[in-house]
Amino acid sequence: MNELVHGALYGTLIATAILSTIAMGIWFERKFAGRMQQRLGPTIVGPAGLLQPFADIIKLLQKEDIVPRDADRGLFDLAPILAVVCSLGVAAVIPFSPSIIASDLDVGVLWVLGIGGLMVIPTFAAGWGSNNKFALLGAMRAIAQSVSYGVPLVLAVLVPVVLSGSLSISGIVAWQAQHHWFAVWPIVPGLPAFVIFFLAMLAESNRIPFDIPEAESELVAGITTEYTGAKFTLFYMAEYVHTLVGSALGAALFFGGWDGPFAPGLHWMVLKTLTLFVLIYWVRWSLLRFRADQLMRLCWTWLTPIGVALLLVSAAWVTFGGTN
Amino acid sequence: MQSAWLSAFAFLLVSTLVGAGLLGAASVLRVRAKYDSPLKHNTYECGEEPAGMSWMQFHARYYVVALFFVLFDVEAAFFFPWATVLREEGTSAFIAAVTFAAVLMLGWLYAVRKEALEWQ
Amino acid sequence: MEITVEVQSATRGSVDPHLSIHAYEAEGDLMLLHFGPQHPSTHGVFRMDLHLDGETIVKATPYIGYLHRGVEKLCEKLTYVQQTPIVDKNDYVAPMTNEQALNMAFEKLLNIEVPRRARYLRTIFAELQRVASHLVWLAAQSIDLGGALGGGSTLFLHCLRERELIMDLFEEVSGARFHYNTHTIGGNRHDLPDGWSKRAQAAISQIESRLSEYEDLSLGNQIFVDRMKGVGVLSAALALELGISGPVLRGSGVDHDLRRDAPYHAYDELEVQVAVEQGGDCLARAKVRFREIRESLRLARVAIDGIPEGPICSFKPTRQPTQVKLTGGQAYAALESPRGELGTFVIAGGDTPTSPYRLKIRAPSLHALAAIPYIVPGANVSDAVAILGSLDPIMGEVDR
Amino acid sequence: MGYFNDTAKALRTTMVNAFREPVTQEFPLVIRPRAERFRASFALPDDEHGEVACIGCLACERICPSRVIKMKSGGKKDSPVTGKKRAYIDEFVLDLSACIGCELCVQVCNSDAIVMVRQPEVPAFAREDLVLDMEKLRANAKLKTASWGTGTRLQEMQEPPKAEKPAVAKASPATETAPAPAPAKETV
Repeated sequence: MNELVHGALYGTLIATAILSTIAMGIWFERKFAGRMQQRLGPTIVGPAGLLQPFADIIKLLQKEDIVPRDADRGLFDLAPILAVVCSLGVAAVIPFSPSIIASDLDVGVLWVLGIGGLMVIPTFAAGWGSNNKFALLGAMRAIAQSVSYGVPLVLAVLVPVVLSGSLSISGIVAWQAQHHWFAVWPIVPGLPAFVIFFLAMLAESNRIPFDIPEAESELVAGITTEYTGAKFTLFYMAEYVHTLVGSALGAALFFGGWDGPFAPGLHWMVLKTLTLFVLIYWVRWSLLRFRADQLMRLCWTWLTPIGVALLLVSAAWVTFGGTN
Repeated sequence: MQSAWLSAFAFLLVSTLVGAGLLGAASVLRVRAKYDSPLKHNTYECGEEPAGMSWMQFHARYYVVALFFVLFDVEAAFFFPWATVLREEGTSAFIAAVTFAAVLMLGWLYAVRKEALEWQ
Repeated sequence: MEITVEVQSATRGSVDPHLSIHAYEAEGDLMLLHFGPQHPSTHGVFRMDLHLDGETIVKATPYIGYLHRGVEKLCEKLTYVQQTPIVDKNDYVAPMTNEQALNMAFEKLLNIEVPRRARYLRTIFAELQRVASHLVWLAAQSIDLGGALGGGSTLFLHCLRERELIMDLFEEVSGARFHYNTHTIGGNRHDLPDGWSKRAQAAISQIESRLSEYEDLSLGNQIFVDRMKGVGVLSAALALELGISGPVLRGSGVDHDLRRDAPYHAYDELEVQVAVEQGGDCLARAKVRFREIRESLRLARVAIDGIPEGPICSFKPTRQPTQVKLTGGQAYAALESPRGELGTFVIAGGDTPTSPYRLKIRAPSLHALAAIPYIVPGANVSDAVAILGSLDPIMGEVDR
Repeated sequence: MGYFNDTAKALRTTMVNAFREPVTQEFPLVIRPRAERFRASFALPDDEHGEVACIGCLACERICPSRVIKMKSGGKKDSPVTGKKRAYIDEFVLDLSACIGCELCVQVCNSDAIVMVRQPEVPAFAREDLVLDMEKLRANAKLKTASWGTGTRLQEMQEPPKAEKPAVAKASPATETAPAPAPAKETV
């Protein structure tokens, strides 16, 4: 019972933190993208447009809720909530500092992959439930994409698991802290594994250059074509949560999480997470997107075999020489 | 460790509440149209009348991808228990993993040669 | 110039693109998708009905007419001097060339010689307009490939930023940014303001310096190349058969450019390097346009340096609508607009001597769109967007 | 790997741009300098005697391609200022919502009585708000900066040199250019 309270309390804390980070993240993204495009970005709402995300959310919540006549009402309504649960739920096992963790599961990595993988379901529910052809095409693409990129994601995540010999994310971080990750962390399996993880994470959270499921120039808005108001907000939010939690996961698995000198753990974790988060948006506003077949080819003919090879290299590292 | 699962599920509950709370807030805040037009509830298809429903038999290629996913992901799942015991088991576990991966990649090679992984 | 290409029947492979859809066999159900008119990347209001097998297009049928405004009919009602501002709106990305094409036809009809200074001004405007138009093409193409919420929009806004420079130059001359109405029968209405040439050279230098940035984000980027290469292959024979001209034709390897082959304005005094690329795919068309931007900037620069002194118009300034009265005669004049051969065919006479009996505008975009049923099938939805972007249609010009 | 190299190049380009001064401005707060010839809305300026310069010759109404100008001549009267006889205008209505800004009305005006101004009209909530009557047009002349272009200037700039005749060839007998009579004479 105590654990239930602990989970709920920390869950509320972490969820609030994530959501407010996202609100500021949206502001930052718009400002950053604006500067990259030599625009000003938001300036009107609040000082330097800081209150823009809140204005956006209030606007979105006020919008009329329109459900298409031909839609499958159940799926259509359920999908947005599921999307938020699946993207936010991943954060349950991520340690933000040695003590701030909602649930220190011993199979944290599996939880992450499992809950993250469930994201396919709301996506398809939205696409199929809308009974819209653009949504259906988007959902089909999304499934093909997240299902395919699930494989390199698993393989990339396995590298730190093999190196540290632990399935718990806090265990992995603790192992990195013990072994001075920035000095000892083997470059050969570690860095390429991070690259694969980063690409797969971009694909899983539908970010450019892998955002073909909701390619707005082709599929109008992909799965969210028929969604308005609050339900659209949830999808929108889920996407950002997915990106932020993915960044946090990357920071924890590959960059030592809360480990770092001179400052408390939480600061390091936040710094690393936000760096990855900014990198994602920097990439997003710089690149064009792939086509579905190129995406699949990249995944199956490059990332998957490289992932397997990296796994074996890290296993060899553990078995024959390296650290223990 | 039972307890950690409880916390994790509590976290899921909180996440659900976030979603439901937002929808609830919207149901209070949102504008209700005075007049409803049947056109508003039409399925969007670029401003044209939609040509038929979108619930149809889809191209088989997607099922191939799904099959591959099941294949690779399930086999990758075997790596997880192996990863935790690798340190204790040592060389024998490594050789087992290499063999396993070799078999896996043989299947991958077959798929590549068959061009089953080509999207078009 | 001699074009010796064997004209084949307009079919793709052995399949006639105009076949009934029941003639196709698909693995799953065929999905009929209305792609447009209200779609983010149909470049205005254009509609393609796509029959999809999975995501592969088996048949594409273009529909036009959503932006029809009856410009040609309107021109029959208006007098000769009133028509220039009306045609501005046809090709709304390159209004200058519309005016020029119309007035060239009228000048031919009236047999008026344009003064040398005006011909140079027209050349400069046409070339700057070509740069502006190609920048809009690149902007739209990158949005098509990269989305409005991503790198595509970055390149989009960068392109529009440089287009602003050109529009500022036009604004200084004509006072308008879009409805220039700066050409008239027999020459130009507006002379250059003081110091314009210097500012224009500065703007050209600035655009030239930014071109490498565009290349970093587009042609120099592997993703862009991958998306464009081998997509929407248009053979030279089919392009000629469909009457396609401009960068789309040159991308298919046909060396044809009216600026060099039938010089007008001051092009006989300038040497035009025509950009031709083999391949006929979207990438070749993109390369052609990129080279044309550089070439146009060079031409504009040379022309600005060589502007002669003299009058800018050889015809009385417009004083009243009935200034030109014609009872007969006909003329066709064409120029190389950013999209290809933009021609105006005018028959004078009819009931009223002050307005043409019939005026027909040959819009290059219309012909480019005719290629869609042939080159889109076989591609997937993403490619369809890329192909449409690379044809660079302007619906205002297509529907008129 | 081409992809990584090109991605690095793209990232560099966007970052370079992020540190440039933004080119956009907050429009209603900051207004960019407009060219001298910039034309947006209309005004009916006064002549040197402080009366409205328009003499109601209908030239602008006739030339307008989209027929947005409606006017009513007031006939000849003695001017209260100079005492000389001149033509007046009773009503002048310009529907800006249909105007295409072609500047032909300015060009044909021999008395420089209609000019364009460089400040655009404020967006309106109703179409009627965009209809400019005499009052608004005269107020515009006082409140807003006039564009460089006036009838005289535009015609002068475009006028072919006096020495040589307009090159209307004899080859096309169907061609004839009507002489342009002074509109004032024509209408009064």
